[in-house]
Amino acid sequence: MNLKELYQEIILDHGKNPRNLKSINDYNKDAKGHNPLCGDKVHIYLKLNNNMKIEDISFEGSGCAISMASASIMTELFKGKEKKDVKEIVNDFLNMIKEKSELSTNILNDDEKTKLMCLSGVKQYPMRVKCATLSWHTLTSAMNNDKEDVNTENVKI
Amino acid sequence: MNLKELYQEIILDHGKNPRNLKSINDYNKDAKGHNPLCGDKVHIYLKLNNNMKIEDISFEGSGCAISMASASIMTELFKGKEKKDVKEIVNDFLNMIKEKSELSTNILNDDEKTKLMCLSGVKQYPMRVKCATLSWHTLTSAMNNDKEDVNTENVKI
Amino acid sequence: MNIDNIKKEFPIFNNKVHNNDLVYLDSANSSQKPKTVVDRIYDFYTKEFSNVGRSVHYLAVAATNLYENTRVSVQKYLNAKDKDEIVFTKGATEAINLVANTFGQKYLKEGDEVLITELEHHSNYVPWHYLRNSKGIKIEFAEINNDGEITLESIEKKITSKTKIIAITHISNVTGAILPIKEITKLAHSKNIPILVDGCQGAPHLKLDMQDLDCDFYAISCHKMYGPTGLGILYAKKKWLEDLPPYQGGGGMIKEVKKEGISYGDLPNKYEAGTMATAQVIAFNESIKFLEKIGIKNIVSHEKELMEYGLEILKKNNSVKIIGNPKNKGSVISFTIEGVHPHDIATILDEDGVAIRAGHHCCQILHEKLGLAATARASLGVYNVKSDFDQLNDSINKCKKIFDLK
Amino acid sequence: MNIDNIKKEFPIFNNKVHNNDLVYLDSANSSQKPKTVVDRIYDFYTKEFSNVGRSVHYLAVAATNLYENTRVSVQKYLNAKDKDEIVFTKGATEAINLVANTFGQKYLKEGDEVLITELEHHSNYVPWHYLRNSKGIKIEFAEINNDGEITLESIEKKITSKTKIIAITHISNVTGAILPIKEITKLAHSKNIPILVDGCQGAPHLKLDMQDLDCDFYAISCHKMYGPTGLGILYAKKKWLEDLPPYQGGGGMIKEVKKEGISYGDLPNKYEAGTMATAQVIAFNESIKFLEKIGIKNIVSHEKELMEYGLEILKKNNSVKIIGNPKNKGSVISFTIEGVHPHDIATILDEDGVAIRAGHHCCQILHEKLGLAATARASLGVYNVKSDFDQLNDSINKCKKIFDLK
Ligand SMILES: Cc1ncc(COP(=O)(O)O)c(C=O)c1O
Ligand SMILES: Cc1ncc(COP(=O)(O)O)c(C=O)c1O
Repeated sequence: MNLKELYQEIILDHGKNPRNLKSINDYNKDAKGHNPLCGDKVHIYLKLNNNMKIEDISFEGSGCAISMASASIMTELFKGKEKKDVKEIVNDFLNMIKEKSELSTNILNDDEKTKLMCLSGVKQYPMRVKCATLSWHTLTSAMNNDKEDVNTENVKI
Repeated sequence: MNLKELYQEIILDHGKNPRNLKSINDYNKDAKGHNPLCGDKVHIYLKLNNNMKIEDISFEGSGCAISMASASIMTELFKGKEKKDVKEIVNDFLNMIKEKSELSTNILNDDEKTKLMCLSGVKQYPMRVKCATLSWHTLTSAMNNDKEDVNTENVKI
Repeated sequence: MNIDNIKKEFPIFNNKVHNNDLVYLDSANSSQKPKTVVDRIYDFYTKEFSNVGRSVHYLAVAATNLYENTRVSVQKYLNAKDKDEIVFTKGATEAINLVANTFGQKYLKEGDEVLITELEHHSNYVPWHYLRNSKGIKIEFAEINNDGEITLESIEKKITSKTKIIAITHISNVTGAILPIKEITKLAHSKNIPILVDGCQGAPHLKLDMQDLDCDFYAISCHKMYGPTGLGILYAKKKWLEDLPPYQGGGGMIKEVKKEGISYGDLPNKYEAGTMATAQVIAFNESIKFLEKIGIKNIVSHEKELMEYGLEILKKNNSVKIIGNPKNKGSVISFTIEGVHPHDIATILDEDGVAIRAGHHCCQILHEKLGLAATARASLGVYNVKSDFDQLNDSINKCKKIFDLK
Repeated sequence: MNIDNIKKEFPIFNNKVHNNDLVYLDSANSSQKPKTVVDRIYDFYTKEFSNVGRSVHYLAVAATNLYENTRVSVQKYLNAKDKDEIVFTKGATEAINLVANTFGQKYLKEGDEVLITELEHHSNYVPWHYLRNSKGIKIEFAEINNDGEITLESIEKKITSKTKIIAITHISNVTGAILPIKEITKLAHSKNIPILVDGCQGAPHLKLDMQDLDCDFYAISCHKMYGPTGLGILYAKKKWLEDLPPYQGGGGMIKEVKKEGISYGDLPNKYEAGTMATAQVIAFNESIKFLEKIGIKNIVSHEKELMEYGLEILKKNNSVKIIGNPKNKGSVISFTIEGVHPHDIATILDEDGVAIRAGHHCCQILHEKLGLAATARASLGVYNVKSDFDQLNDSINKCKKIFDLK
C-alpha cells in the first residue's frame, strides 16, 4: 500500500479546488448520488445539446478528497464529449479501478488517460473505491434518466 | 449418579399404580400445576374439614414416573394431617430434595420419613427435581387459594 | 472428506458423558460443531476482530469482506438468484417473525386467512397468532393423515379465497415427514398465494435449491446446520424484500435520517439493523464449506441408510411405538414406550451417554392431535453411525428392565 | 489484574496492521475481546455444547445452568433487583426495538409524544419513528447546548402532558457527553413518565446500578463490553416485563399452545423466543468476570486519565477541532481537521495502524445540527494507553503534511 499513490498532487489539488463545482442553469439531465457509509453526496448536472454532445457538465456536493477530485476530474474530462462515448469511457474507468491497471479505450487521448490514471491508487484501498466511483455511477444514472438516486451500497462497486 | 436410587421399587410401584388418582366430589380447595418443559400436569383436590384437618386429598394428572409417584406418595402422606402442619412438611421435603439429605421435621414418624426419602435420589438429577416437586408446590398453592396455576419454570425449584 | 469417520472432525466426541462415549441423537434440537467452525471463531476474535461495515480501517475492511463472503457462500449453497436475498437474523424464529410481522403489516387484514399445518413448530405458529390478536386474521391448520404426513391434498382442502399466505415446515421435527414443498408451492402460486417454508429441519439434511423450490421465504437456523448459535438466515425473493416494510430499526439499515422522517437503505441492509452477529456469520462460512466438502448427496444417502437401520432396529423392539410413518422421512424418529414416560426414558438413556430429547418438541398442536403429552425423539446428524442405534436400543432395553416390561 | 498491562489479556494486540502495532481507538464501535472470553466460546463448543432448556440429557442440563449463571452475573453487575429483569437479545438495537414495539402496542396512541434527544443513535430513533408511521405519535427532540450536552433543563423544556416515554442515551457516542440519567429519571417519574436508557456507551465505561439509577429500561450491547457479537441485554423493571405484551413468538416463550389460543410463559422466558445465543451468553460471563477483576472504579479512573491526556494533546494541535465540550465526558473524542475530510483522515491513520472511525456514527440528526457531514472519532477501551494518543497525534500530523496544512 502506498499513501503517496492515493494522495497524488493532482488529487490533492482537485480535492482542494474542485473544477466545475456549481450548478448549471439550463441543464437537461441530472442525478443525485449518495454514499451512506461516509455521507458523501454528489449531484451531477448535464447539458446535452442537439448534436448529443455534452455542452456543459458540473457537480455539487461534499465529500472526501478522493470523491471530490474524482468528480472534478470527471467533469473536466466529459466536457465536449459525445453522448455515445460516455458509456465506454465510464466502463473503462470502472474496470481500471476494479481490475485492470490500464485504460484501454481509444476515445481518450494520452493526456486524458494520464490524468485519469491518477485515481488508480485507490485500487489498493477497497473502502475508498466507492469514493472514487460515486460520481461516475451518478453520471451514468443521469444519462439513463434513472429515477432512483445512486447509492453506493447498492451498485456493484 | 445412580439410576437405582432414582428408580427405587417404591417409586416404580407408585408410578405405575398411583394412589388417590381421582377427583373428589366435595373438595373445598384445589389447584393446578404444570411443568411446561416436559408437559407434566397435576390437579390437586383437597377436602379440609371444620377442624382444619385434611379429610381427603387426591390428584389427577399425567407425567413421568417421578412426578406420578411423588403425587401419589404425597397424597397418602397428607391424608389425616392438620392444615397447620402442611407448610412445615412441604418445606422439609423441598429442603431434602434441594440441599440436605435428611428430613428433620418432628411431625412425621419414621415410617413416613422412610417413604419420603425414596424420592431423595432425584437430587442427583437436577432436571428431574421439578418432576418431584410439582405436586408439592401445587398443594401449597391449593392451601393458599392462589389464583395463578403453578408453573415449575416460575417457582424456585 | 470421508463421511464414515466424520466424527473426528467434531471435538465434542473426545469427551465422555458419565464415563461413556457420547451418543448424540439430539441434532434436531441443535447440531454439534466441526472444529473448523470453532477455530474460525477463535481466529477471528484473536486476530481479525472488528465491527463490520462502519469503519474504513484495515480490520473493519477485512471483517466486512469476510462477512459478505458468507452471504455469497450461502447464496450459492441455496442456489438463490441474488446475494441480496440472504438476510442474517438471530435464528429461524426471528426469520419467521420478520416475515409474519412485515407481511402482516402490509397485506393482512381482518378475516384474512393464514394457512399452516398441524405439524408446525411453535415458531411457525405464535408469530401468526400475534396477527390473529392484533388484526383479527384467522389461522387454518392443514391436517395430518394417519401416517403423520401433510399431503398436497390436505393443503388444497384448506385453501380458500381468503388465504393470503401459506407457512409450512419442510420436515416435521416430530414425525420426520418431508413435505412436498415444490408441489405445494406450485399450487399456492397458481392461486397467487406466497409461501413461507420453515427450513429448520430441511436445511441441514436436504439438497436445497431456492430457484427450483420457488418458495417465497425460507427460514434457517444455523446452529442446527453445524454453525454457531445466535444466527439464522432468511432467504426471501428480492421482490418481497424490496416490497415489504423494514422490521427492526437502527444503525446500518437507513439511508437518510432527519427529524421529520427517515428513508431506508437498500438490500440487504434494510433488514440488518444494528451490529450483526459478525463472528457467527463469518464462522458460518466454515459450516457451509464443511457441508460442501462432504457433499449434500453423500449426507442424504448416509442419513437415509442410518434412518433405515434405526427404524429396522426399533421396529423389532416390541415395546417401542414409532410416531408417524411417512413415506418420505428425514432425520428424526420420535417414539414412545408403553409404560415408560418419555422423560424417564431420556434420564435412563442419558446415564449411558445417549442424548435424546423428551417432551412436546415445541409442537403442542401435534401432540394434542396424537393424544400424547410427550414423546421421546432421536434425531440424526452427519456424525452418527449405525452403532449409535445399537446403543440406543440397548439403553431402551435397560429402561424396559427397570420398568419391568417384557 | 493490573490495568497498566491489561493489553496482554487481548490476543489481537499480538498482530500487526500494515506492519505497525495496532492502536485501537474504535471501541465505541466494538471492543476487542479478552482471551478468557474467546477461550470460553472454544471450550463450550468443543467440550460442552448443547442447546439450552429443552432436553434432560447431561450436556443440556449443564448448558442450561451455564446460561442461567450468566443471567445472575449480569443481574449482580447491574445491581438489578431480580434476575428475571435480565433479558438476552441479539443486541442493544433489538433491546430498544423490543421496548418501542411492546410499549408502543400497549400504551401509545395518536398524538402521544416520545421524547428523545438530538444526541441519539439511529437505534434509539428509528424504532420510535415506526410508531410515528403506524400510530401517529410525535417524536420530540431535546436540544443540545453549545457544549454538545443534554441538560436536565433541556429535557424538562420538552416534557408535555402528552409525553408518554423518554428514551435517551447514557453517553453520547459522538460528543462523549454523560447525561444526568438519575436526575432525568427522577424528573420523569415525578410526572409518571417511564424512561429508557440506551446504555451502549454507558455500560462498558461507568459504574452501573439499576436500583440507584431507577430507570425503567436499560439497553446494552455485549460486543461493546468485551463480549461476543450477536448479543445484547435488556434490563427492564419486572413490572414492565410482566405488563407488556411479548415481542417475538416461538419456542420456549409459551406456556400452552392450542389451535384456538396461546398462553405465554413466565419471565424471563416470555421475551426469549426460539433458540438463544447460547454460546455467546455463556461466554459473556467471562466478560463480566473480566470487568469485575479489574474493578469498575479502576476502569473509570484509568479511562479518565487517558481522556484528559488525549484531550490535552489534541487541543494543542492547532488544526484539530474537538466536537463538543461536555463537563462530564466519557470515552469518546470526535474531531475534525479543517481542510481534511474525516474519511481521508481515517485512511491515513490506518496506514500507521491507528484504527479510528469516520462518518456520522449513526447520528445524522446530531451531525446535521452541527453542520457537519462527518467527523473522525477516537474512542477508548480498557486496553488503551497514553502512547496511543501520542501515535494518534503523530499520524494526524502526517495527514496535515500530506494535505499541506500548517
Ligand atoms: C449510543 C449507541 N446506541 C446504540 C448503538 C447500537 O448498538 P448495536 O449496534 O450493538 O445494536 C450504538 C452502537 O453502535 C451506540 O453507540
Ligand atoms: C421445525 C422447526 N422450526 C423452528 C425451530 C426454531 O428454531 P430456532 O429455535 O433455532 O429459532 C425449530 C427448532 O427448534 C424447528 O425444529
